[in-house]
Amino acid sequence: MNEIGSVTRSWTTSELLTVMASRALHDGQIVFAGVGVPLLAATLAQRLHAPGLTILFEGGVIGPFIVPGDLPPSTNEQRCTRRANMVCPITDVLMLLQRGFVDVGFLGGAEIDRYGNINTSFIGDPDHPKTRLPGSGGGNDIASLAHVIVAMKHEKRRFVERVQFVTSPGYLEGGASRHEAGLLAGGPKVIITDLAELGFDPVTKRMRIEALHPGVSVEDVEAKTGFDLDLADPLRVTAPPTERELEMLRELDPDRLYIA
Amino acid sequence: MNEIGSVTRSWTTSELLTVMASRALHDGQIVFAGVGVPLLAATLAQRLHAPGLTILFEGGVIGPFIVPGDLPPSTNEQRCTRRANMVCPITDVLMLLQRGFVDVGFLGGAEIDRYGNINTSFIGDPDHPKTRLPGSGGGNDIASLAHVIVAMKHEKRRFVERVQFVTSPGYLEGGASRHEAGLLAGGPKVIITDLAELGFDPVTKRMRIEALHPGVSVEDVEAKTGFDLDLADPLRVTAPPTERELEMLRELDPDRLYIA
Amino acid sequence: MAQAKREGRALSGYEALRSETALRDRSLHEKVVSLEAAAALINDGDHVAIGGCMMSRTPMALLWALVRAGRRDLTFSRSIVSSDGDIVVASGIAKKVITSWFSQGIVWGISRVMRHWVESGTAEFEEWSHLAMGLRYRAAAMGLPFLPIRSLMGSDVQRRLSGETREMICPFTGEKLVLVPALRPDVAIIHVQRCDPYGNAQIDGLQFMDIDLPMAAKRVIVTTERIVSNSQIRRSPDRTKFPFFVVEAVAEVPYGSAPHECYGLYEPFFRHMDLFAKMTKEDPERGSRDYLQRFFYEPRSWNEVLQRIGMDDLLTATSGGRNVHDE
Amino acid sequence: MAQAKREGRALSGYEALRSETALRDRSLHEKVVSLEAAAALINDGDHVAIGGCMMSRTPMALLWALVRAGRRDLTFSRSIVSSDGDIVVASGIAKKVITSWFSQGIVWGISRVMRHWVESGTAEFEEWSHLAMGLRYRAAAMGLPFLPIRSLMGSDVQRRLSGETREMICPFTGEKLVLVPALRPDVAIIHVQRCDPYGNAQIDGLQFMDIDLPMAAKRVIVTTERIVSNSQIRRSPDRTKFPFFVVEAVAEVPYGSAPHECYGLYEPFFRHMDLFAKMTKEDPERGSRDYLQRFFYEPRSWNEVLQRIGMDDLLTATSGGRNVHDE
Repeated sequence: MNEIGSVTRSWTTSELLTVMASRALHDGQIVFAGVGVPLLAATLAQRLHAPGLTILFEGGVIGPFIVPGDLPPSTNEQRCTRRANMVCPITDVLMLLQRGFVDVGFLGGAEIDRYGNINTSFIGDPDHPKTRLPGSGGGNDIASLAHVIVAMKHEKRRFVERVQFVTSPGYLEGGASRHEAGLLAGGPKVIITDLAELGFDPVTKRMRIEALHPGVSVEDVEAKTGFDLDLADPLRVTAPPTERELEMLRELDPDRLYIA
Repeated sequence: MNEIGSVTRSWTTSELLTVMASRALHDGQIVFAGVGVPLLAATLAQRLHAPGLTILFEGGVIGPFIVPGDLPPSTNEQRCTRRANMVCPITDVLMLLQRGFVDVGFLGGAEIDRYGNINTSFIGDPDHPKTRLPGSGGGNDIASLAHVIVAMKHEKRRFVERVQFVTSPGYLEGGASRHEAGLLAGGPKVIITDLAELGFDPVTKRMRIEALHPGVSVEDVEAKTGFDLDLADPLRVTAPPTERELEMLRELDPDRLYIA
Repeated sequence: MAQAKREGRALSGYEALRSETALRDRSLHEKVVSLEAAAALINDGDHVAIGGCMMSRTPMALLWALVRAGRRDLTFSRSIVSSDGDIVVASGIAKKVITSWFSQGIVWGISRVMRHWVESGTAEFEEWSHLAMGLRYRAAAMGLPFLPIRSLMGSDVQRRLSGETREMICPFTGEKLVLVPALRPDVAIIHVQRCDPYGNAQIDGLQFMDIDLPMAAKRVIVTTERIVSNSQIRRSPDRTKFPFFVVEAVAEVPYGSAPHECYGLYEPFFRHMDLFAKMTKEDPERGSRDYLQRFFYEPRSWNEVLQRIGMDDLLTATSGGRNVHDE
Repeated sequence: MAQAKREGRALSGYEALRSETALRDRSLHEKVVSLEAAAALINDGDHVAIGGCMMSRTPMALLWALVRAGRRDLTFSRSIVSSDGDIVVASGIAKKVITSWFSQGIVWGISRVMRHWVESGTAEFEEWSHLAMGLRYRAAAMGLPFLPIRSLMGSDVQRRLSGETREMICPFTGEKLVLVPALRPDVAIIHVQRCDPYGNAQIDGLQFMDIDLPMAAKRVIVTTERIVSNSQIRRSPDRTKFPFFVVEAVAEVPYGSAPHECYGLYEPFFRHMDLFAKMTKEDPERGSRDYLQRFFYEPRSWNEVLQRIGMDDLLTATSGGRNVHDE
């Protein structure tokens, strides 16, 4: 159970994120997914509206299908290869990003800023960090070379004016700065939180609210965001998770490892 | 049977080339070999004095052993993989040259010049050739990146002052020119013909006679060479093929496909 | 479509590569077609990269269909070309062959067919070193404009290609490097031992450049000895050599590489290769015309080609092919 | 030897690479050694590249032997580091870890051990993107000083590495490219499913960076679940992932990757991984000291380590591992 504003909902934050993320995926897409919400979202999409969607894992796996209840612990162990179409070296699966075969990559992060830059490396001064985070992994490559979907909890300390360290580039300083830095493709597409879906202004590349989840107000979002958000016009309201989506999702993760 | 000068020998030219080439190979070496004389020479060496010698084939084969009487037609078909230790992509086996793992490559050619440059591309003007030859294959890569052994018949039209087209670089214009062109490793090592073994002056990189086969005179060699040859000092005389070498060789190629 | 294609060609650089790739249908769907329908996917003027090498895993049946379809002005590229090269120049479907070595095979001497068509200027033979060919495909497979190489330098091979390569001084070591440009075929045609209806292709034994080729090309057509189920592919996903989403069409063609070999299944049809050499030796023009008439134009199906090659040759090749790991 | 080694390090560029490679014994000969003897081949100060990735095919037994041998000032590099990274920093054998991601695993949150040793400045964690790590090894494997990459640009990851990378304008397209330098480990340590006494190594399933790694390194040490005969290797030469001549030593170590996994044989020992996380969560210093004492210093053999991990965990992991293709 999960309470936001005045509405009581019968889903958890992770379930909401997963369902909304799955809806952002389309049939026929090739999706770079990490474990947890991204993998569940991609699998949910496959089962509901995108049967021809292909999952890639960083460990070197093409077209796997997860076994409900037997979720992999990371993208680099043999559980990831269940029912896979192909297994290949890591460098080669990451090269698919550079070659342009990947539509969407999923990312999360400790911080994201107004231009969609993501920090998964340092909290505090990198030379004397308060917290050393695990780092880029394939995040920098995905963010540099593909369109990115971010699914994360909406918290003021995570939605910041400027990330302390750009691990995975979004639109950098906005405008044409990403392109000018030499990043000629990809970029953040949608940020899915427990409050809203956010996108980017096509010109300024500033983050903006595209849609609110049911019962959430613009003020609710602003209260949990560390910078001024633009508003898309029109501003949509998302449809709540359906019974079918939630049932299917819970079937995939019966132990509620990732959706609790 | 084969007659040179006044001595009658009980071996063919190809047998002589093969035996002499096999002696130029040492235990533990990694050798890039084509079919025919090179492969027979490498196999002979393995069986007689270099059991730890490794053969590479351009088709992507590491450490094969040929089956006597079942010689492969080229380095790119399944016969080449008989008893191989590893099969890999062509680009990767050629990369072993660039990485520096290969000691020696075998080359032949339509023409070779005083600096060991080899032509396997054109006789006549490349734009209007009298004869279009098959081309480089891996020859240019081998010659650029490894030490080279050439085994070929000694003929005036083949030993020329300057090849009409440098397919596979030797010492280019001699002296330091190979190094200056950016070729920092390898280079022609020994040219084995039916008359002599030829090498290169360490400084000028001009071709010189290193050893004469028994019964062959310097004049015999000069008569079949299209440019002035230097002489090594001392000038050796090679030992004739032994019964053991010839027997073993004939066992490898019982149909005399390559040693006739 | 033709219009879009021409525009696509005029484009260059990474953004063009990305938009072109993004437009490809990469969904998991069945794409089994007939051999003739596969050939129809190749257009006049295309750059067609041929998988396999020399006399091995040559997509010969598809070349047969292309010759019969009368395609024109094709550019072919391949690591090393054997009688497949002779056939595409003699049949008139090729205007250019980009490769490192072009002749029927060492044992048959220098190809008279190659010589006749190339020396007369009817077909162009653009020569690169073998590693350079490999790195050109690999650069394209990696989404890079070039790869550096340490060969080619100082040779007339590079000199003759001077417009095509670049040189740079390595900013780390100060050394000279040659840069070979990515080679991005319009279509790669690849023959494999088995492939599923989606295009997941598994190759046994020699792989040649067939891991990079399908990633380099703009489109990929697979011919396969056998179409297997996706379940069979999934039983050994580490044997899949290229993934379904790069493949546009799959045609099942048993003995689709004859008279060349297919690893583990059949060796080259040596007697037939001798016949080709013999027919084309004296008069390459008449000889190849006769050969094409008998083995390409008259047979109305690939099975009929195999019938004409004959059961004896097929069984001999099969027997040899199955012995691959017999010590 | 040590002298030659130091000189080798001072050298740079292609000629140094070539002479160093030429001096390696590349002959076909047996090179089976004990686990302890394998560890003794690694010197203080070496850059050791760890094969596998995350919790998969980690050469854990060899790391165990290295920790016990008290090696110092090692630099480790790996595609992604899990508890192996925690162990090399906590045991004090590592002064630096070069990788793209460093934590025990997503399910256990951010590694307290990594945080403690890195945040205190005791060990350095040099961060590259995952593809950059791959291309750095690949450049070295190709005998190139660098490879171009299209990521890293614009990020603080690159900025923080600015001394290490270069940028260039592509002479073909005018586009900006980042150049990542070749990463040439002194030693690569790689765990595989099977290897023959000469060092021909076959890997099933996930390959990670273990095709490039052994070609990139100056020396290679293999640990293997089983030493098989050369004849067995030759029965499927297309499954050999790196060739004998790059390998210096081979040690047979069943369950040599425990408590991480080895594809097709055993999954990660999840309960043991939970134990490690639990022990190190509150007080990473004391927790890892206790863990190392119990599972690294006290056991006198790898078998004893496995005994301490326990039969239940081993059988659970084995049961999971064998189910890999079970649908």
